Amino acid sequence: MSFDVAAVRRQFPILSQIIDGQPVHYLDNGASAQTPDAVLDAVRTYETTGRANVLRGVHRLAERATEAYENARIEVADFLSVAPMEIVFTGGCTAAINLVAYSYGSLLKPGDRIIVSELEHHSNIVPWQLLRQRSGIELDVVPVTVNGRIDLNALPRLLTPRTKLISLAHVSNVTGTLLDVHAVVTLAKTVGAKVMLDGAQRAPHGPLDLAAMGIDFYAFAGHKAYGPNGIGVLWAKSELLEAMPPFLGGGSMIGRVTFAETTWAPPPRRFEAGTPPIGPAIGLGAACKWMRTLDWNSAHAHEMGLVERLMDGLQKIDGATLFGPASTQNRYPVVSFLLDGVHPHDVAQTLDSFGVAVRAGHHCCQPLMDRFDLDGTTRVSIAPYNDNTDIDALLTGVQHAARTLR
Amino acid sequence: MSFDVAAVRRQFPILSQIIDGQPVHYLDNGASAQTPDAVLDAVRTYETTGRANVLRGVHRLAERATEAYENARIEVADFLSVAPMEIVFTGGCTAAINLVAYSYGSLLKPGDRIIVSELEHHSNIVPWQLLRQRSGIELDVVPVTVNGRIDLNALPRLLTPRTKLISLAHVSNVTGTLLDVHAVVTLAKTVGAKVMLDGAQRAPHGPLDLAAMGIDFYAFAGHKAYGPNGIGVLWAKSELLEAMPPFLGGGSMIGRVTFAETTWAPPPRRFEAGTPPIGPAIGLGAACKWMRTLDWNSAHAHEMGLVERLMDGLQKIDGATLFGPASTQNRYPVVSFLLDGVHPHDVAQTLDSFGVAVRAGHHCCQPLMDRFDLDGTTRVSIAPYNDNTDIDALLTGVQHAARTLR
Amino acid sequence: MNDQLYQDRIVSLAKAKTGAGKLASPTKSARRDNPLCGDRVIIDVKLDDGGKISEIGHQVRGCLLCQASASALASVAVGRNAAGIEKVRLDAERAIGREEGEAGEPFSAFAPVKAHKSRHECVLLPFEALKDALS
Amino acid sequence: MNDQLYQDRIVSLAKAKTGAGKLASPTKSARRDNPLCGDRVIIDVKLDDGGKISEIGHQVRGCLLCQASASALASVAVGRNAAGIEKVRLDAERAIGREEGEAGEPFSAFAPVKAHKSRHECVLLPFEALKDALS
Ligand SMILES: Cc1ncc(COP(=O)(O)O)c(C=O)c1O
Ligand SMILES: Cc1ncc(COP(=O)(O)O)c(C=O)c1O
Repeated sequence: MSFDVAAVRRQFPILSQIIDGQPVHYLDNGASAQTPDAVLDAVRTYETTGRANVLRGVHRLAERATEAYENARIEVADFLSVAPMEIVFTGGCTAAINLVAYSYGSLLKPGDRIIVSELEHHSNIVPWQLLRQRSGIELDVVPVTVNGRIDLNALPRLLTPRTKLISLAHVSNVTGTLLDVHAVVTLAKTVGAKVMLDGAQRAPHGPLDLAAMGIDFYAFAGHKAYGPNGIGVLWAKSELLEAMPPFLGGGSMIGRVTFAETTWAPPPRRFEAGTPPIGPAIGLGAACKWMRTLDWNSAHAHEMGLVERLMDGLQKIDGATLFGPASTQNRYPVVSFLLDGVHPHDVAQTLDSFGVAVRAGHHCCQPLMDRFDLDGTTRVSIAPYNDNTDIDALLTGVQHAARTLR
Repeated sequence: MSFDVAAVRRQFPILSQIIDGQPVHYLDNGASAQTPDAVLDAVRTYETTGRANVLRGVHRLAERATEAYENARIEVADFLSVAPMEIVFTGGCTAAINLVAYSYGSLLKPGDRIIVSELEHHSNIVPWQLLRQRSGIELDVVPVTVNGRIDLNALPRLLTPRTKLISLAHVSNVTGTLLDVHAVVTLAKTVGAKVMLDGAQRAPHGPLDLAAMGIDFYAFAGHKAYGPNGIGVLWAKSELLEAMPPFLGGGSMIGRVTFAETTWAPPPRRFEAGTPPIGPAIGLGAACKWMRTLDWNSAHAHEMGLVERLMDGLQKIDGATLFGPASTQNRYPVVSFLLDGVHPHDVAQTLDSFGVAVRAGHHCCQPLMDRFDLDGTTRVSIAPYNDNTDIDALLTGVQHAARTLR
Repeated sequence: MNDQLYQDRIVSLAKAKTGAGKLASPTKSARRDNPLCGDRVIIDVKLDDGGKISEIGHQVRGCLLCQASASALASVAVGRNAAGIEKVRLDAERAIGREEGEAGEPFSAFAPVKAHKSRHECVLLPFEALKDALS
Repeated sequence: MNDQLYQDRIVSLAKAKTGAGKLASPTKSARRDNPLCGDRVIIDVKLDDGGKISEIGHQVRGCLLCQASASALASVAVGRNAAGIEKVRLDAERAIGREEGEAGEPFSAFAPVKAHKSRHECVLLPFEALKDALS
């Protein structure tokens, strides 16, 4: 394994911070990842040498800004192996899913059906519930297996000719399980349903080939993929974008405005009303470019090696149990666990006192917690810059919690 | 006039840039203002010492991030003289107006009426047109006077008991004219209509006392107020926010999620679905704090002194005419002009060759351009860091255009 | 390790589980959730004719801080009315630094929570539930 | 000043206004708008039986570059059919750097536009309108 984790770590200034005498063991990447110098520099260059509004200015700063913004679109498109004109910049992953729920959703009829799963993040549940209130569509829910995987055996019987969309997490933010996209797409085709993937937890782990996956929509967040906050991406097939009405109204998304009637710009501008998040988009472009500098075969092997170390260590702690699959097959480096008799928040708080940052609670997945009758879990989410010391500090902290809080 | 413009300029790194041997004369502040070191530093501190997701984490980085994010809300609230819990962070000014159009708009009935004016930015027109399509409300339009002011004499006859909202630009982005808010609020009260102001062009020119203005909604954009891109603000009276249903669905805006039914968090969280634009919000908080370090009496006098220098200079150029009022009364430092026989884009492009950045075109105000049968205008928009050399460089450039392009 | 939060007194309060459990026939009950962290508290009270608490029971589904707080609250609640409980709440708020002044017993145990803003609600949730039950 | 864009040849082309105005009875007409900048071009053509342009008129509401381009286009359009106009368009695209190769006359005048991406559409708008009119 030729992965040079020290070289990666050096690119992330926050990781060399000492807080209260302790190094930072950042294992909360699923909530927000850290950001490398390459991203910070790209944003700073924009802010200090080319800051201006995009698209409409003819002066040099505006030309620089427009070029940087459109180059960011190309970087994101390259990262996803799709056409730049199919990339819509949004305020985040949640905003991207809502865009689909409002715009594509407005094309649906009462009685049309949308399928989600029991392990979805609230961001892939609530927008469809709001759509249901607005327009009388129906929601169907694929259950999860005891291992915390979406139970695709249960999918066929939910499919009907009225099923218009299947929207599922590409990777679970609680269990790290990877969806069998091919199986979903194959099933969706039998009824002509579109497939949307919530890629928030997959995008931070290397380039994708969306065009080859046969899906229709993909959403992810910049801040979880080493980019800035305030930026997300919706990818959709161009024929879908063409057919979709606007969502937000304002500058740049119009053709011609009169009070009697207004016409729309072609995609992606139709969906980017107002001044876009220019700096954040430039940062995300730099993040996508940065991700492509890594060898993801070895980066993924490195990440999953840490997952194994973590799972091995937890097994040796009395009262600790994994929530989700015990294997590293078809999964990404997100691991939830429980410590018998200790509330997840107390585990996380104890870990903080060891300098270890993890997340505890429902992870915006209350339906999943309800299904397993859990208050929450403690979640470890790993990025390429994590190393053995992070995992070992975590294990020490969990041992301490097990000893003192029960 | 004790305003030390050199001291202000030193805080903006981009202004000391030399491009192609020329200094930057940035007079396109109405499109996007520049950003001071204080803002760049605040964002960088977050990115390199406290970057994490907000609200739900118990580790130290998350506590730092949450505190910085909520402090930003307080800074913005102080800037506007309102309560922090009435501040909703959005992706921009356009996003803020759309939030009202979708959420407050969903409470309106077919036949209810909304009033806008002929000089509104597309961002304060198109969201209401989309609402009209969705729900059958009607739009009424207050005309503008030949001077480019909203004609409040024409407002009374548009008011009906069905008028629910009057949404107007606080300051015009084309003519710089200031709205007589008191008159609008007084008239609105006679029919019980709410008042929303689009403050995109007013907020960059000093603190406000929204509570004293008697209005109901206020929106502005971070990037025009010396903050980062990707952040905007909606302020609304708390009783209105309480009564408004959610707009976007996702994490953080919920009370409890089940597939059968989901409940909502109280405002402002109800309207901040998903991970908010944390870094941009922190930057905007720093920008609001920075703005309050200036003495705005002298800053405004400085800005308006530059407007006078500009108007005087334009008067001496053959073929140059002002679009909008010729006085500096009740206006902010935005000035549009025409150069007879030369297209505004050619004026702007010529100015660029003198190192002067301005904006030309319809300024996202096509209805206003149509009303005056204009292709567009050339617009000069001034910030406190502008100085005489900026105005003089501009005048030299306009003279050159007048001489060579006609 | 910088473990200042889970000091012995807090852990002991939680483990004591004073007042833990349902009441058979409560005069009043109330439930409070904290949607951010998922903590949930149900409080049952029996009131005498003067509105004073004669018996109290709590079911806490939440963290150790919430359990310790419910325990501490139950240990001093009997014999107090709504106003009396407000005074006790003041002690809790003093302990975590939300109010000025010295916190009375047993709430001084919560002083280490002061530095952890994100956990303040955990301490206050049982008070919120009891307030609802008494109102 | 770094004025490389508005060189004499472009300004002269615009001022020449070759073909400016409406045709009395055009065979075909088309209008094109650029919503970003507001430029608008209407092109009228008279076609002969072989589909070749026998007369052309343009109304440009737009910038100098758009006017110059319409003028230049009108100066070479007569006698060409749709394919012939495509060849001329290639010259314009070469001049602004969108295509490889040397631009023919009079389009080489537009070379200074190459560096100004935001203005490329201004040069191409008359070609778009004419294409619509011929199709
Ligand atoms: C008056 C006015 N309203 C609204 C907007 C929209 O702001 P943003 O594009 O930042 O959302 C602008 C700026 O373009 C403006 O000038
Ligand atoms: C699986 C999943 N989907 C959606 C989201 C929402 O992303 P954001 O909050 O950045 O909009 C998240 C992260 O919170 C997530 O983990």
